Amino acid sequence: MNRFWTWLSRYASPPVFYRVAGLWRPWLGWSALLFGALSLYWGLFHAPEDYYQGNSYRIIYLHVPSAWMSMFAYVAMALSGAAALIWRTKLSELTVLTIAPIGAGFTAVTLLTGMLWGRPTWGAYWVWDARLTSELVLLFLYLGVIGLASAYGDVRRGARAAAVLSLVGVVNLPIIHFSVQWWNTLHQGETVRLFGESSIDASMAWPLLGAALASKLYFGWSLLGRLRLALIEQESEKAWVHQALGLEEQAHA
Amino acid sequence: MSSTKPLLQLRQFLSLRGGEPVFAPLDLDLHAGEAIWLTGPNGAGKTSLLRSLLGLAECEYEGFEFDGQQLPGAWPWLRQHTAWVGHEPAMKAEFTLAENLHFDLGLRGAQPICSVAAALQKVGLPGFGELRAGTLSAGQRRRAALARLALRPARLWLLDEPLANLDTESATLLAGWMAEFVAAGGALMLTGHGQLPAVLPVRRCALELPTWN
Amino acid sequence: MSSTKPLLQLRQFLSLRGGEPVFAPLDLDLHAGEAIWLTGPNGAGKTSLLRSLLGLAECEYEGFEFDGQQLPGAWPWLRQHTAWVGHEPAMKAEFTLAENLHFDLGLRGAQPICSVAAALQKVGLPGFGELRAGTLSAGQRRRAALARLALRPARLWLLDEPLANLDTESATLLAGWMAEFVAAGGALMLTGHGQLPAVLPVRRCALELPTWN
Amino acid sequence: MELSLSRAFYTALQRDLQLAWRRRGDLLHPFAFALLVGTLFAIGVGAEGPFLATAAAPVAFLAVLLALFLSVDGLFRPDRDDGQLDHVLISPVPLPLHLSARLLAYWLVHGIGLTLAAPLLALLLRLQGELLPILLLALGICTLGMSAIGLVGAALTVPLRRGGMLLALIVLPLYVPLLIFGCGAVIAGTGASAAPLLLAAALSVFLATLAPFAAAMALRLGMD
Amino acid sequence: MELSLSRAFYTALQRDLQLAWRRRGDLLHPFAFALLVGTLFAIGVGAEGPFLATAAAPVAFLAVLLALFLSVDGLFRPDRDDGQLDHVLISPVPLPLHLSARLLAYWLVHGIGLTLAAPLLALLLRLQGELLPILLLALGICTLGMSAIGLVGAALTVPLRRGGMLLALIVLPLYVPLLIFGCGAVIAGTGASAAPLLLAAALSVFLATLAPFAAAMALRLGMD
Ligand code: HEM
Ligand SMILES: Nc1ncnc2c1ncn2[C@@H]1O[C@H](COP(=O)(O)OP(=O)(O)OP(=O)(O)O)[C@@H](O)[C@H]1O
Ligand SMILES: Nc1ncnc2c1ncn2[C@@H]1O[C@H](COP(=O)(O)OP(=O)(O)OP(=O)(O)O)[C@@H](O)[C@H]1O
Ligand SMILES: [Mg+2]
Ligand SMILES: [Mg+2]
Repeated sequence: MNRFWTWLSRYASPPVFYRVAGLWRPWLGWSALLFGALSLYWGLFHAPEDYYQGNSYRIIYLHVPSAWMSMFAYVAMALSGAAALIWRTKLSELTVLTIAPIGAGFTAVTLLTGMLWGRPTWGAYWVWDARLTSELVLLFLYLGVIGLASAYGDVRRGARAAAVLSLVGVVNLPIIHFSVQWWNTLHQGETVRLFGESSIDASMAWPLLGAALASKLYFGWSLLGRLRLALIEQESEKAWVHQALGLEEQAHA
Repeated sequence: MSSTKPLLQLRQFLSLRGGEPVFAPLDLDLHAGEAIWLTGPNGAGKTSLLRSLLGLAECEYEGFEFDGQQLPGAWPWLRQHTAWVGHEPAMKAEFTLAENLHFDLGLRGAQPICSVAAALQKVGLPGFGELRAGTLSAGQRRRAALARLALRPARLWLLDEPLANLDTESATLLAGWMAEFVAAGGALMLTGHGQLPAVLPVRRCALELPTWN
Repeated sequence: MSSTKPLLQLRQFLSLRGGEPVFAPLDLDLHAGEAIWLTGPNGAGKTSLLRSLLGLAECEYEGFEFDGQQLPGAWPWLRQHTAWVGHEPAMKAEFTLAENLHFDLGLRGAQPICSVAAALQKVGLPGFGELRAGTLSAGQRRRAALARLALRPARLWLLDEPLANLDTESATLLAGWMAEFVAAGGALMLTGHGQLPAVLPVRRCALELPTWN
Repeated sequence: MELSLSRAFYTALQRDLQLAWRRRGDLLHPFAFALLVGTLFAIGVGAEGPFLATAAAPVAFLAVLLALFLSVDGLFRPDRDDGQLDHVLISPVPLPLHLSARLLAYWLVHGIGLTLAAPLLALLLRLQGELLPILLLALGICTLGMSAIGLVGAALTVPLRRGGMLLALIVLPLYVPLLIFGCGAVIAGTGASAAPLLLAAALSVFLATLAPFAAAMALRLGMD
Repeated sequence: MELSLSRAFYTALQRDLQLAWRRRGDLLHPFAFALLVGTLFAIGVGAEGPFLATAAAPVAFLAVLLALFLSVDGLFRPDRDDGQLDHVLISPVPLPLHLSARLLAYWLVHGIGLTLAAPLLALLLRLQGELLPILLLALGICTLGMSAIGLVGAALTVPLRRGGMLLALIVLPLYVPLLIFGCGAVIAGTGASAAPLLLAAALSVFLATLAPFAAAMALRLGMD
């Protein structure tokens, strides 16, 4: 346990993190691109047509991964929020701040693709169904976190305020997830399961899982990139930043 | 000065405002039975210093001890034994002075050590207890805020410009009271400009600008 | 004093707070080129007097003339030629000092008679123009509020404790500026406690308690 | 010392617009509030389609109206708290002139700003597409009148320490005629006569003309 | 010098209740606001009977919720402006304890106070009579949770100069689960299962337990 903590605190130190994140990022980026391209190609051109929905269902390969990510990102944000409040490391504070816009982006994509999908299947862009509504509320939660953080003049205090808010907002997640079970709604019930029987055909499921993996990788890529930028901005007066930037310039030259 | 351990000991103490230090690192010892008068031009950081001693503003330090205990761990201890009066009166305009003082104490979970009437007497507002705080003049309001010092025991008083807005007579009255407190073994740190009434002997401590400025 | 007509003439003047007079009826003549220092203990009604001269608080009087014209009819005339700085700084924390001063003047439909930089220089805040008003210390804020006096011509300055919270150096600086204004034929009425810097010669006027009190 | 009324007017306008711009982040919030009220209503009522459609226009109107109401208290209170209101009161500029600049700025920032939330609200509440232009027009017009009412209400309550809620009592009932005409116009739809809209416009302009004078009187009353 | 926690708790409670009593005139205003929102809605939608009846419970809920929201900003801002919050922050009493007294007082005054507006709202909106008890119960329960959310939201925004509207963005979305459960219970009616009400109660109690701690953290953050 002790070794774990020393390991963790080493990686949480800005210079080390900056360097390590710089090493990881290209791998995440390229594999996200690879998985994304493969599964989208498979999903859009090779997977069979849906019996009920025809081809419009293919938007699932965008919709479902981003829907999952919208919630995953929130959990990640709340966790780093908890870390920020407990250990007060600069890195976890900045993580809260950087996840929020990414998560908001995924949420917006979910809403948009869902609306585009809803038009042909339900006959309307928007219905007041529990899952849709709670996803909209999730967007508002993200916006609240972003707004609160930016309203504080000071980055670190803003981040900690955002951390408190993101923790309180966690109560909404179960409601989003279970809404389809608690209320009989228009929206699809649980279709994809990692364990047990899925009610989706394997030829449709594989590309979906691939896209989901790609979205996670993209998340990591984007997060690390933003974090590196934020760290540099925050620590611009520290020696390691000048060193790191100098080294990078040398490498490019 | 005295050879006993100081009540408050600062080494290379800095207050930060918006992340920037406002004065040059400060070394300071305050013993029981001693009064320090913080001076310095406007913006020197007197208010900031008092607030950061209480943990109400950011600070950095190499050493910061209260009553022999290290900060930040000793903040609860420091806060319990310190009474602070800042710029704002911290009174509700709707409540009478008596109610305000009563609640102020109760919110700290403490029992008064003298009656509210006696406390108001001390600051030269006898019989003002039933007046609403909102109808006082600038100087009366400040004196009412200082009355809370009488109601509970404290070992350190931190007072931000306690004599500003006061008429000469009440300034002398209050300075005399502070001198009594110090003589009885209390430690006092106050700020202000101009001159203090002679009844209150103090050691001056001038804040200086940070060096890189 | 002088045999010319006074700029401001009060006869049996009373300020009311909550319907009650706060001081004994006042007779007062203020000539151009003269400074009056209103004194009196806390709650004597100095702030109330200044506010009621401007029509911001209730008053009663037998005679009240400004520049030879009768009040209340002459209030617009009085307000146009009077500059007042009260307890509050009347500045928006979000705006810089320069913006605050600019708007303050523009809202009166007036043109500045000197640059904002020069005005800030006068109050000892050179180069503070681009700072947000919200980040100033108590004394800096008060000085910034006084800077508006430099920007437009006025025949009468009404200043409520202008030197409270100021450090000694700026108090002297500002008192000198006021003395210049008076020497150039301005009329000045200010309040305060303690002592004024010697550079500013004043006539004292003490407010007394109403008789029935 | 000359006194330029146009300068006073434009400075007041510029000051408020610049303040709004400086706090532009805050402008999103009434917007968000209106959207949230619409959303909360839809959530509460549930998913029944036809029902929402009937209620769409009134709910959108109501959401905008409440959001507008929330910003009314900010008209004079900050100025009073920092002492700037006193300086305005003793300025040689006629108070109604100053107040009409304030009203204009307020309407531009809050009234028009909130009107722009309407398309989103319409989408969320599934307003029929062809009604949207009428809704926008009606909101643009009615917010002017509501701003004028808000100006007077804020002036009346600013001397009170906690006037916020009393404001509701004063202002909201006065919104009612505008609400009736505005909603009426939208519900009546495209084909119907323009009478309700014209009435709302006439009322708004009337209110906007009188409000600065009434508010000036109210503010002078509050001096003490 | 002994430190009595119970004394600190009761003083905080007493202070808020006494302040509310001293300002009892103000308590009418959220009440009036809720009624006005109900009325405006009824006016906007028009008098069609059956339609109003379906919307009655959600609209009543929404009116109470908005009225409650309006008083949230008053939780800490006055204390901050007059410097009293600083004194609370440096008091030896554990902050969460103090805040739970404040929460309790707030709920008693505003939550329960507004719940009492419900019968009138029900009358205005023509709610079926047998649903009224459920509405009252649901409101009483949900306002506790909403007060808790408000406590945290107010604590987060009090250091900001103009937090009022940001507050909407923070607080209203968090109200949603309570709104859903509460409205759900009333719409489901008398015969239905008590599940939504129980869920609402569980959520409210959970929030009320945690909120003082979260709010304490938030307030400590704001110190500067
Ligand atoms: C704006 C409209 C929509 C929104 C906001 C939305 C939101 C969501 C969310 C949040 C999830 C993830 C739920 C979870 O894993 O707990 C999801 C999953 C899903 N959505 Fe949507 N959706 C929308 C429209 C649609 C439409 C129109 C369809 C197709 C008819 C659809 C089909 C699906 C499917 C199949 C899943 C995966 C279900 C699962 O495995 O749980 N969605 N959606
Ligand atoms: N909220 C704030 N944000 C940023 N800077 C601030 C803030 N408050 C004060 N400052 C800055 O900190 C410095 C010290 O201010 P402080 O109030 O401590 O001075 P002071 O010595 O008390 O002055 P005074 O004699 O005028 O009361 C000032 O230069 C001021 O500009
Ligand atoms: N808003 C008010 N309502 C009722 N009475 C008030 C109000 N403001 C002030 N008073 C009363 O009027 C009297 C005069 O107050 P004023 O502020 O004019 O005194 P002052 O001479 O300026 O005192 P200081 O030296 O303390 O500034 C005081 O006794 C005060 O109690
Ligand atoms: Mg100070
Ligand atoms: Mg005074």
